[in-house]
Amino acid sequence: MKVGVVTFPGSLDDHDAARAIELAGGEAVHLWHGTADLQGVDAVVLPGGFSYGDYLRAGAIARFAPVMDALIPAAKGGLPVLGICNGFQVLCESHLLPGALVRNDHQKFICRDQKLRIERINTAWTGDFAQDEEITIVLKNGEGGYMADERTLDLLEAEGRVVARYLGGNPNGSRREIAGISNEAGNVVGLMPHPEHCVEPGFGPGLEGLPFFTSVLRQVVSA
Amino acid sequence: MGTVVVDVMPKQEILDPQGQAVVGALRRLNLSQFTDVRQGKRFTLEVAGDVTDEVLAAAREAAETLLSNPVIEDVVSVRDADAAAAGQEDAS
Amino acid sequence: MGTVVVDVMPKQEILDPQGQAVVGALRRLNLSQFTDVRQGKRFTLEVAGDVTDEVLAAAREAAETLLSNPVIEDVVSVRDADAAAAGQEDAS
Amino acid sequence: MSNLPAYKCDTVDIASQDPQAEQPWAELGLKSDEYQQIREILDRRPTSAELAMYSVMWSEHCSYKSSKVHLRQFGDKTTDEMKEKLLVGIGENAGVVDIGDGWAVTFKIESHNHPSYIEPHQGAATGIGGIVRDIMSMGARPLAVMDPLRFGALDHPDTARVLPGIVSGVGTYGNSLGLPNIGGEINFDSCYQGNPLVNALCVGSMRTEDIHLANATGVGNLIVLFGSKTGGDGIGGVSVLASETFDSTGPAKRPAVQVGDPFAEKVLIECCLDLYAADVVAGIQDLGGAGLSCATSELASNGDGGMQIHLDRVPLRDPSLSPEEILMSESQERMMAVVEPGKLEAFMEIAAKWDVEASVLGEVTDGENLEVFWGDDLLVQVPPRSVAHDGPVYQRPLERPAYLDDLQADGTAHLNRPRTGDDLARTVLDLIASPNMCDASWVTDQYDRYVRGNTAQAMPDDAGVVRVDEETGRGVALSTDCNPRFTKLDPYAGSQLALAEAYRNVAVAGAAPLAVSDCLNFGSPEDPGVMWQFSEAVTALADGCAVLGIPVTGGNVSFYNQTGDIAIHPTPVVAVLGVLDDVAKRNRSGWAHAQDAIYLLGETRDELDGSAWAEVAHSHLGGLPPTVDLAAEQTLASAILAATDQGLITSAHDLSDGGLAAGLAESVLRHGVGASVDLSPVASRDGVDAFVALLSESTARAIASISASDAEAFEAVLSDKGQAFARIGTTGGDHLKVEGQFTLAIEDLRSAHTGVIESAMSH
Ligand SMILES: Nc1ncnc2c1ncn2[C@@H]1O[C@H](COP(=O)(O)OP(=O)(O)O)[C@@H](O)[C@H]1O
Ligand SMILES: [Mg+2]
Repeated sequence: MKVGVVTFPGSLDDHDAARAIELAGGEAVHLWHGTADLQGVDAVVLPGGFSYGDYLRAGAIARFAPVMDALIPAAKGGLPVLGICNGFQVLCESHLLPGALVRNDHQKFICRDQKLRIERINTAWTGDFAQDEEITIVLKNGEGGYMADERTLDLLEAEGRVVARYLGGNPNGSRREIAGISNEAGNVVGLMPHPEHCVEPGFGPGLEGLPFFTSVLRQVVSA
Repeated sequence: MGTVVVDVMPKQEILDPQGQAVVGALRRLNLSQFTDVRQGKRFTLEVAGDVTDEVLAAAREAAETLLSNPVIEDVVSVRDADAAAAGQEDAS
Repeated sequence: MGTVVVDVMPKQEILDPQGQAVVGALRRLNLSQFTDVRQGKRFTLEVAGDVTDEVLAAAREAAETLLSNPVIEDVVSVRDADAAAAGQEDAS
Repeated sequence: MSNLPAYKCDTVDIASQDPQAEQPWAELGLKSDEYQQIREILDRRPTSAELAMYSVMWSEHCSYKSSKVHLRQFGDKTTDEMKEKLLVGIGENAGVVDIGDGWAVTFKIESHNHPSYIEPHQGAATGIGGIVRDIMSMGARPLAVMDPLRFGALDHPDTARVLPGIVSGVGTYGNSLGLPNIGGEINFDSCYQGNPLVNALCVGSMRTEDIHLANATGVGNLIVLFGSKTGGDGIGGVSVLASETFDSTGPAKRPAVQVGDPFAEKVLIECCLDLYAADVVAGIQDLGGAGLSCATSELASNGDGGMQIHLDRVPLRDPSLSPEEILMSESQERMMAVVEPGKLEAFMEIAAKWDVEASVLGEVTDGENLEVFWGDDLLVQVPPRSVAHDGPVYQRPLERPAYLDDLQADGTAHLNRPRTGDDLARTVLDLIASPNMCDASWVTDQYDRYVRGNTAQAMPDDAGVVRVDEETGRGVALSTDCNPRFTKLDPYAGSQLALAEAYRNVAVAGAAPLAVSDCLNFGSPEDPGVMWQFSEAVTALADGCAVLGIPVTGGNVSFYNQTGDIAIHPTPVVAVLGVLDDVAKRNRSGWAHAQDAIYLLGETRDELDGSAWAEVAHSHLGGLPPTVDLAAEQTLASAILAATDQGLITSAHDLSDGGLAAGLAESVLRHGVGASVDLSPVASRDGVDAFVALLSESTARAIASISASDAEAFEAVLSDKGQAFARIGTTGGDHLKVEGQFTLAIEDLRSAHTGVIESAMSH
């Protein structure tokens, strides 16, 4: 089972995402931003970090990388894609997911252990959670405020596409406490917090990030 | 050598935390006549030659595809820095 | 209701990594006629009444003390958004 | 060369023909005898480029001219036994130690104080950038950063300007590099009002065979500059950093601040690691203070021949720069490599992969000089050692300050002490709500402590712990410490207390202390009183390290931290690095379970001079700091390490500022598990009352929690090591209860402890 992890210049959590995939039992394949080739992987993680320094807008420049020329059509065709933090921003900039992520309302970078509720489990990345399961994983971002117009937000809610919501206080001003969303089909998920930092005993606040990675492995096997 | 100026502002309906922070700070500086502040971006793009219509068209393309995100921002102006600024607040 | 526009740009001699990143991205979008890009800030400040000379003076003060950091940035313009824009690139 | 901008360059030829030309040596911060010395070295007047180069390289910041005679002790007092694990010692960009299994670790701490006062965000950001490049230049992958910070009073308006900017600068830069921030310090004292201290530490690792050094050897090898383009920023920055006149503007009207580009540095890190892996780098040097002047002269000086450099080949961001300015520019995110000609192509391919610009500036020659050209004009022809290493050395006058006798005589004995349990409870709450002891998460939450997934612990634990080897779990622990109130009262004892505290923190975390780096922040070396403090501090650290058997591997000196005649407290920040064969064994601070037994290790004396209590309750600083007992620190370390090894400890926490009271409150607050404590065994054994037991800052102490079933085994280990201990209570409940004194609800402790910095910053 091969899961690609894209490295853009300025990606930071690519190493962690690859480790998480391996700990979940998959094979991590490093994909380079400059090559429009997905190397036959069964799923892709767009990792956290500051691609191109997040200059201009987070994710705005990475969206035009050659690898995205291959990834965007593949995602539209059903390839499971998880965008974590900066990856979520890239997915929004690429219009694979609606909305945008803006500067935290308190204007500071924030790193803390964050409680979430998993609200959609029929996605490629959340099948191993129970409906409405509450988990605590790492949150760290400077531009994590999820924004969309009311119509889009209503649509996301109506279609059950809010994958995860913040509990215990909104950490960044996201509309309706949204921490993660999916496309209609559920193969593309964007998540602001970092499950890849919560997969190994002794490192990070727990192991509650691991199901994201086991979910996709199971889903790909059964597909 | 010519320069194109591109102005991008957060959409009116989008919360602008930076602008809000500025309002608060202005109040503390006793500059409370300013009731609302919004913070956007201003780009200057240099070209080797003159700012021709083609250059402006290219700049407009850059403004729409890269320099702004239409979900949260509006391009409010794309113009020759040196030209008389009639209609400057007009991106069309 | 009036609006004052304040434009702030990184000083010419100061590194502007944002602008550099945009140049690189434009090149990949085949918009390589733009040889240099600098990214600054554009503020709009709302006042309840008209943009009088006092309001402009206050905006200028805000621009120099809060909206820009004189160590690395220049205020390139403070002006009434609605006024004809003669001398718009002049902060004085 | 016709396509070069037409500068009227001051060349070596012109300098030889026009020996009497007036030169602005004084404006550049040189003393008249230093200028004469340059003329003697060159046997002519320097060219303007040479003058700029010498003036910066001979500045205090680059030449260590006032500190050198003292720093020598670090080398002199390092015994062969201490050198055993030392792979690279003082003198290189950073020291390197052997942590076992073929792993080497390099770490260093540096200051970026003055720039951070002028432009807090960029000053602090480029401070992180600079220390990370030092670590990269050893061939290492940077693993983590730390940031000991010191500010003026928390409620001073300028602190609200300086602190958020510095914190966002440290955060933005380090976070963007993907380096976890695993600790540091936040300390407030009005002595830092006009001189905040921004110290930055970076630690990196490599296989022992992959260590790289900064030397240019091999005639014909190429000198390659790579990274960001060179601009006009920071020209004169070194003068600002180092010169007597704080706001001197340097050779040209260029901004003295550097602006950082963390993205460029992140790419540079990955590019360097690829270059090292491909084995295409023969020598490597970072560019920091004094830019190309420093990099070329240090590389050449450490090599075995000469070097030729062509400035017209430097990629420029600002084409109006003069050759002298190019030589001096402190543009960030640049490195310089020595590359064998046969490996240049491979080098360039890797640089291109990362979109990093690289240009060959020149080569290593068989001559003796560093020669710098602009087109065909020879602008610099100097023996590199004379620039980089053989600068002036001062034996500055020292004098014990006259105020010290009065200060030391003014102890705390006459201050009112809390008498009742209620008084004590209030004292504890005041203490944990005070700026220096309150919850620091407003600051530390702005730092990514998780990135790369190797952080075994970070803030607010006593030491940062990172895994180096993902297979075995081998890793390192680091702590930086200094209590400047103690160093003010007695710089010798205070410096050893800083060393002892960092050592203790590392040991309490379960790591075996191995090596030391230090950042010596002081006032003006021209003040004999400051120079005396400095000399005491260096002597104390060198002596202390010899006793503890851990070498100083490198560090940094920052002088001129003063406003007018008023110097900061002496602030020798000490970083101790320790090793764990498996970071999974580390001890966290704070109680995670109920029903554990709580032990106090070490003995408590009536030592309250200079304490947090004296400051918070009485705004008092006077008397003598607590007794230094390095042997007791070693005993404590060996006892904790032995117990850690046997897996007996559920948590451990070092005691320092605020004594046992702070240790108990912090342990309770960590996970919200309360405790019930009985001080009578301590009181009767040590002859102290409850107040002294709780608030004394006696050293060589720690608290540990142990599963009740392991208590016997734990006590056996302690007895075996000769470690004094007392079982003082049990964890559990919603309160911190001190038998016969007070009971405080965890919520009340928490509400006192949190929000303090936040509310000060939001005014
Ligand atoms: N306080 C100190 N303690 C130990 N070593 C020091 C101290 N200050 C400077 N050094 C060492 O002196 C050497 C010379 O420093 P230098 O080359 O100027 O460092 P930098 O790379 O910071 O410019 C370095 O190896 C540095 O580690
Ligand atoms: Mg160095």
